[in-house]
Amino acid sequence: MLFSNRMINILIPIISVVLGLLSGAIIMLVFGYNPIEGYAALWNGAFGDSYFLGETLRQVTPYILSGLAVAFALRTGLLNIGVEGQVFVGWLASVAVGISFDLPMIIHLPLAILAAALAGAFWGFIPGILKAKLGVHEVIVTIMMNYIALYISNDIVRNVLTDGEDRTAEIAPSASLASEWLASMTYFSRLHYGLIVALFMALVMWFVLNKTTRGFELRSVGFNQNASKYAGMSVGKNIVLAMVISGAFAGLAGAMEGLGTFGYMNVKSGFTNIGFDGIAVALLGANMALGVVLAAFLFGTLKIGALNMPTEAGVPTELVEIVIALIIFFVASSYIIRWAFLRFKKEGK
Amino acid sequence: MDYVIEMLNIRKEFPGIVANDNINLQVKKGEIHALLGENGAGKSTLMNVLFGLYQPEKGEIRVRGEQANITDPNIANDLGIGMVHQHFMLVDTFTVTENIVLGSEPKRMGQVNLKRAEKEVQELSERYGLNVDPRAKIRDISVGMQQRVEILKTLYRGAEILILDEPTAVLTPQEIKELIDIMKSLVSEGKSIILITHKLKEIMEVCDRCTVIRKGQGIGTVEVSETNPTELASLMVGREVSFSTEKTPADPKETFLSIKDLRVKDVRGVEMVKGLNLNVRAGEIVGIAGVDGNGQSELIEAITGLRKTESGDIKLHEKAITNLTPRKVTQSGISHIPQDRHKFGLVLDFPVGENMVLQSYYNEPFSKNGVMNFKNIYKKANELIEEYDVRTPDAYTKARALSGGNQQKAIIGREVDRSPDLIIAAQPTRGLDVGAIEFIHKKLIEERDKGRAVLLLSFELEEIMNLSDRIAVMFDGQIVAEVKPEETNEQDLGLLMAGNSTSKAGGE
Amino acid sequence: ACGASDDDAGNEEDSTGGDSSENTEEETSEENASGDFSVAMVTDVGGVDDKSFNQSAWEGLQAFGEENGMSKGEGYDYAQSESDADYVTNINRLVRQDYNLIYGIGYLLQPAIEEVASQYPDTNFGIVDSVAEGDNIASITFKEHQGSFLAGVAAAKKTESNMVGFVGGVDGALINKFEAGFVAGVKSVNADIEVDVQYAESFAAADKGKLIASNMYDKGVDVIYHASGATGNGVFAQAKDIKNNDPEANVWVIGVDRDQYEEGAVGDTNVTLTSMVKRVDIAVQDVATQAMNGEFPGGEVLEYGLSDDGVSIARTNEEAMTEEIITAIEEWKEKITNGDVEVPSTREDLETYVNSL
Amino acid sequence: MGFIDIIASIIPAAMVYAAPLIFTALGGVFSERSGIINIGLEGLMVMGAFVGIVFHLTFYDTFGAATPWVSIFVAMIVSALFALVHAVASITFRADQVVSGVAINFLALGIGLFLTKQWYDKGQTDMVARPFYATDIPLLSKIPILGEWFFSGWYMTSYLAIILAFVVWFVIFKTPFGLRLRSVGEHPMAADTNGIKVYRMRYIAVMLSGALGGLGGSVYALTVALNFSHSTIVGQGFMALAAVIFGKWHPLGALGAAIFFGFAQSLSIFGSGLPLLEDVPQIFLLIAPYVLTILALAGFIGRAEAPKSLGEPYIKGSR
Ligand SMILES: Nc1ncnc2c1ncn2[C@@H]1O[C@H](COP(=O)(O)OP(=O)(O)OP(=O)(O)O)[C@@H](O)[C@H]1O
Ligand SMILES: Nc1ncnc2c1ncn2[C@@H]1O[C@H](COP(=O)(O)OP(=O)(O)OP(=O)(O)O)[C@@H](O)[C@H]1O
Ligand SMILES: [Mg+2]
Ligand SMILES: [Mg+2]
Repeated sequence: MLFSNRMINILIPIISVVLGLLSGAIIMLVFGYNPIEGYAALWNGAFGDSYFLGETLRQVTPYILSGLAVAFALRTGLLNIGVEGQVFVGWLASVAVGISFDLPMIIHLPLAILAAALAGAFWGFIPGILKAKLGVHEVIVTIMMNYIALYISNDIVRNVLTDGEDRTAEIAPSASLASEWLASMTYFSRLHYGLIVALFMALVMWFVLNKTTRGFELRSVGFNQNASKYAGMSVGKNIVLAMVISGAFAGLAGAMEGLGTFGYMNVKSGFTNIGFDGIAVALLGANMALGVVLAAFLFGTLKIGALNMPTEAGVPTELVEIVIALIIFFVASSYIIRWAFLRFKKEGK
Repeated sequence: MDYVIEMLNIRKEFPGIVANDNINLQVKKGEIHALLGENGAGKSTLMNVLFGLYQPEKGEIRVRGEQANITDPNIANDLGIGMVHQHFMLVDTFTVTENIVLGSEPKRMGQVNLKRAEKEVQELSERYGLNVDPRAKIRDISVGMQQRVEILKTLYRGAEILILDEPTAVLTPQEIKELIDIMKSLVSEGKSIILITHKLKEIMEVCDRCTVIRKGQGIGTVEVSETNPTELASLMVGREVSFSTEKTPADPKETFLSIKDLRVKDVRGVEMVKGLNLNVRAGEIVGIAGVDGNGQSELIEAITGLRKTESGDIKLHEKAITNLTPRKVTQSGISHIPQDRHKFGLVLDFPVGENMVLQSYYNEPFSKNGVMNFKNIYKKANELIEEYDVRTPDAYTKARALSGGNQQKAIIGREVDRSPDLIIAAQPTRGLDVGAIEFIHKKLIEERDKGRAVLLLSFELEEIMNLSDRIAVMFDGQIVAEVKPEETNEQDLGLLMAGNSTSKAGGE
Repeated sequence: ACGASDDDAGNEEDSTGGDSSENTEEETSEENASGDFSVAMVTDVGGVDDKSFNQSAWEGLQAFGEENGMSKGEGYDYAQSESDADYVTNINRLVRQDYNLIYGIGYLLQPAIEEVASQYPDTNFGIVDSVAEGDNIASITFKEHQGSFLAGVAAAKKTESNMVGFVGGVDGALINKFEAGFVAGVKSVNADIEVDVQYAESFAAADKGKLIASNMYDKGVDVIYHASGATGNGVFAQAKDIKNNDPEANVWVIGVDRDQYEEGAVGDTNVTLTSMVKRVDIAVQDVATQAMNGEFPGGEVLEYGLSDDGVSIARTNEEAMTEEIITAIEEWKEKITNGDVEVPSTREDLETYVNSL
Repeated sequence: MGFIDIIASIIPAAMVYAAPLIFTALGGVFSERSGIINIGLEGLMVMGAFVGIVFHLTFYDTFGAATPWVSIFVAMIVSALFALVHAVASITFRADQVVSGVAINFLALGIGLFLTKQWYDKGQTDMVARPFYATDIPLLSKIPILGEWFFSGWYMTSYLAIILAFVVWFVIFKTPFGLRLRSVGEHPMAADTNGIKVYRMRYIAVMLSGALGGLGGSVYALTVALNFSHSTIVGQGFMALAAVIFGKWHPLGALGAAIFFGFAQSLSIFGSGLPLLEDVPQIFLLIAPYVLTILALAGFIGRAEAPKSLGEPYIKGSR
């Protein structure tokens, strides 16, 4: 057989990316830019030297986690639009622990990370329990929780963690994910150990969902609540758990920013978009752990690379937004690509 | 020739399968024409071709002698062809009238003229004795009533040729009788009917001719008056089929399940089970006979822990299992073959193999310390697939891709294999062909003979009569009578099921 | 983003990464005679066309380039940030492209500038609207409280209801500076005037800006000073609505950062009373010139205020800015520049100031 | 300020906030009633805002005082066409509807800002010279109390939003089109066997949601924001989606939900002036609209039943 099903499944995202980039090139041509220059600038901006590679990986880190958060909930049939808010509270919690204690690193850092996960988990617990107990649609609740997180975080930064300042103190070095070693390897990029945390969490998600009985239940509830109930699983418990775990992943994404990239939390005038981008990352990664990692990598590359496009090639960064959107469309419309393959296969015979 | 419908040399392919291969079907005006074949033989496909839902790869369709190119259900409608589908095509949240007029609504000033529509539906319903309430919501009416709505839909559109795809599979005996009357009144008005059914008795009773297809191929057409059920069955399956399942008399032992004074409410809060008492003993099959909607579903859901009870006791082996969680109920030794296999029985998007351990995944050897052991799971699955003859490419195939009969066999395999003390089988053979039914009946009897208790719920009297050692008649939330199958007949049972308990109360 | 600035009081404690005191004092611009001097800036998420300080800074760079025969990409350039996380990346990119002087525009970039500056002691940096520690950093700040004070004077002179309003973006030290100056100005003219202060908690919520303005005008406020970026669009929208419906209505908006006269046009009239203009362009051009000439003010905190025209009050709306108002403004400006009046820049100072009136 | 006066200022303000949400939510109702999830409402609003502003800036000289009306009309048309992308992907190409909607959000912002840079050479447009203005309705505004509440300081577009909600209600629940639309969302195969063109209905519904989302976005832009930039539409589309669900997929429900949001939002601002609320810390007022929504859902709105086949692509001839 020319193309096995498995092959097609692997090819589809690749083809989608190629088609998305091609469309981007056409748009550049239409508007009088040189696509080769444009993409060269993108490439240089993302991988041009080890500094930019470091920055790209740094950007990938929270994307992996916010992508996992969305994906984990979706696998249980829940659309968690609240990752954004969960990132906020995670960030806040990690920084709060990071600045408030003086502990040896071996305790302090895990404690700060754990605090972020717990805060995110709590923020996921609320929509989860409302869904499980009262059937309230998780989409609305998570949307509302985003705003609540934004305003409460700002208020806490301003009135609890500081005395009316816009920014908290720097976290103690013992709570920091930042790494001299990684930074020095990459000309002071902000690449930090969080990447290891993120990759490990991807592994955790894969393991939990695919290898444990709990994951079996979560997936089962995601597909068919009635059958799950019939089979003796507690639907409500699994819904709450899914939201809690999803929120914990999102909280960790916040910790990556708080303990890794920034080292502080500041008053924000709007959303970070890490959570909203996570939706796209998850969907692009087909809600699977490995897929999410790859999609986060793609996203991080495009986002960081895009920053270089205006200075080096004069192309507006927004072009990359368009390219990302098109890639998502192509992946989503995989049916048509699959169909084209089958036609091709038939005629090839 | 006065054929109203001629389907000649029809071929219809699906990816990887030829569903119809060179099939011929000729229907005369004013006749009831049976279409007979095993599950998956291609009957529904053929009818969907006639109704314009599928386009055939080859073949010709003639309607009243004229060649027709039916590319769309609208064209079928215009040609006077109406179809009642195997799975009802009704919008749950709409009223009867809305469903009937959908797509060809009477209008007044841009609005749907519901008043007029309701009047028309009322008239039509009276004319054919269908007796439906035009304003009722579909989700509030019984399955039998829904079926009549489907028939009304075709009549409303002026259908002269009606296709009824397995209309009786979901009906109670009373409803079947009424449907047969309706069909007779329709043909007496000059309409023609194509009837798909697995029930040979019905064919013998109402049909004029019968076309048999087997594995996608036309076997031929016979005059019903010149044949008999045995011949039809062997034509269809290609071998001899035994009808009544052979079984030895039961040897009931100690009481396994005992229910006292049980009261259960349904979703809307209406009491459906009203002080019900019932015992099931080891080594016997107790059949619950009754018209749908008399609390059967609520009873079973209450026993299995899917629904809270209001009051009363359910005991298994003298131990109360009232209001335990489904998990606890399962662990206490009850298996449940659910009525709705798609809704409850299977996670259609899981592989067959994982469906096989839907309740036992957390036990060894399928998992240990919370970690799944897929090797053992698939080993078990393959054993069950083998033993229960589940036709699937492999255990990794999604359950969704299996035919209904095979999905059912998978469920039965899973439930029986858990070696329960009590098997609750709700409509275990609904919609299955005779071959599959035979297999399942045999399995249930085997389990009984091993000393297990079986509680059978079925709306098909024949199944109840054939399989049960004891029949409990359920009416209005109570067991109104208990009879032995050999001491009663379908007539009497029907009366009991209608709440007529003054007729001789058999049993005990 | 907004017309924001900052004096980050807690800065000393915060700057853990910034004390690169081992910094070599070499003059990095030693080689250039202007020949190969180059300068670039990193915007915050507002972009160079935010009609605010980013735009103003970019205009300064462009003017500087023109003066020295450079063109965009050759001699001067900018990099735009899409999120907070991009600041460091962008600054770094410019460092590696060998720009001699790199500006971070906006207080949000302060930690980023400090961080990169400590890593690259041979490059010069400028931070606008904030104070950063480092011998190779010039901190450019503005005395917005002084400008806001004059805006307060204008508002106090203009109000008929003796109620004026202040709409802030996100509550915090930087916008509080605007608030404190404004309130002080108002109270200095007439201590009985009520000042209604509200924050939208966003620089991008025009809808909230409109709700707040609507609330204020309904309560009788007739002059609103906004320091809230795009949220201010809603303030203008509400004022224009009222004015359009009733041309006699006494409603005014005071703009921020640049002259927002255009935004206030309603048919033939205009609701923009004046604007508190911040000349980031002058400052940026000034520091770049110093750097090019080998006089980079590294480690210094430059404060541009009323006296050097770093902040000022627009007079475009000649009809509204009556003789009387202008005179009052000039009087107070005089008092501030010669030190008679110390304009408060925090809420605490404001309290002391008001009590002392 | 007396009670009546406070109400008189809250009502129009709440409607300013609510009107764009009402339009967009009505679009969402159309789309979701036909079975297509529309998480791309945000993007459709962005597109509407962009087109509305750009058209207004470009053609003010041609259309004069009528420009805002022409602009929102053009924004409707363009956004309807833009929604075709979502329609093609999720109906014809059977894309996951959530995925496609998310892509719409990215795409709209990308296109809007990219073109703004191309055409205006900067990240945001100029302000429009003559947006919609709120007006007092002659005569009616003179009615005591009611006149002040309902006929002064409203935008015509706010009235339009309310009227449109009733029109949509009529269309969806009273006309043959509506009956068919709902049937397609509940049970597409049943609709198909009744001769209803499922795909066509869904295309129409998604394009209507585009048109209404575009209307919502352009009305927001031309009443509140007055220009277009990356910060013009920030979350309003998600609030509209929340209104759809909050309103249980019913046009009047969505209307009510959007007005509820408007009031909650106004209250959080006007509250500081109300005697009862003036001592409540600012943060509680800030989060009040969102907390109230959750409480309302949990307390008495509860479970909402979505159209049955929402999110499932219809594949002709499958079961
Ligand atoms: N949409 C479809 N896609 C793929 N295969 C199909 C489809 N519909 C039917 N088939 C195949 O065609 C065969 C005939 O199916 P059909 O539904 O016509 O059988 P049937 O005779 O109606 O069976 P039953 O008695 O169970 O209703 C099936 O075995 C199935 O494999
Ligand atoms: N989504 C699907 N993917 C793959 N195959 C499908 C799908 N849907 C249906 N089929 C095919 O269609 C058949 C299922 O049709 P159906 O359930 O009508 O079978 P059947 O033999 O008629 O059983 P039943 O007893 O339920 O009538 C299977 O044989 C399967 O191969
Ligand atoms: Mg079938
Ligand atoms: Mg069939």
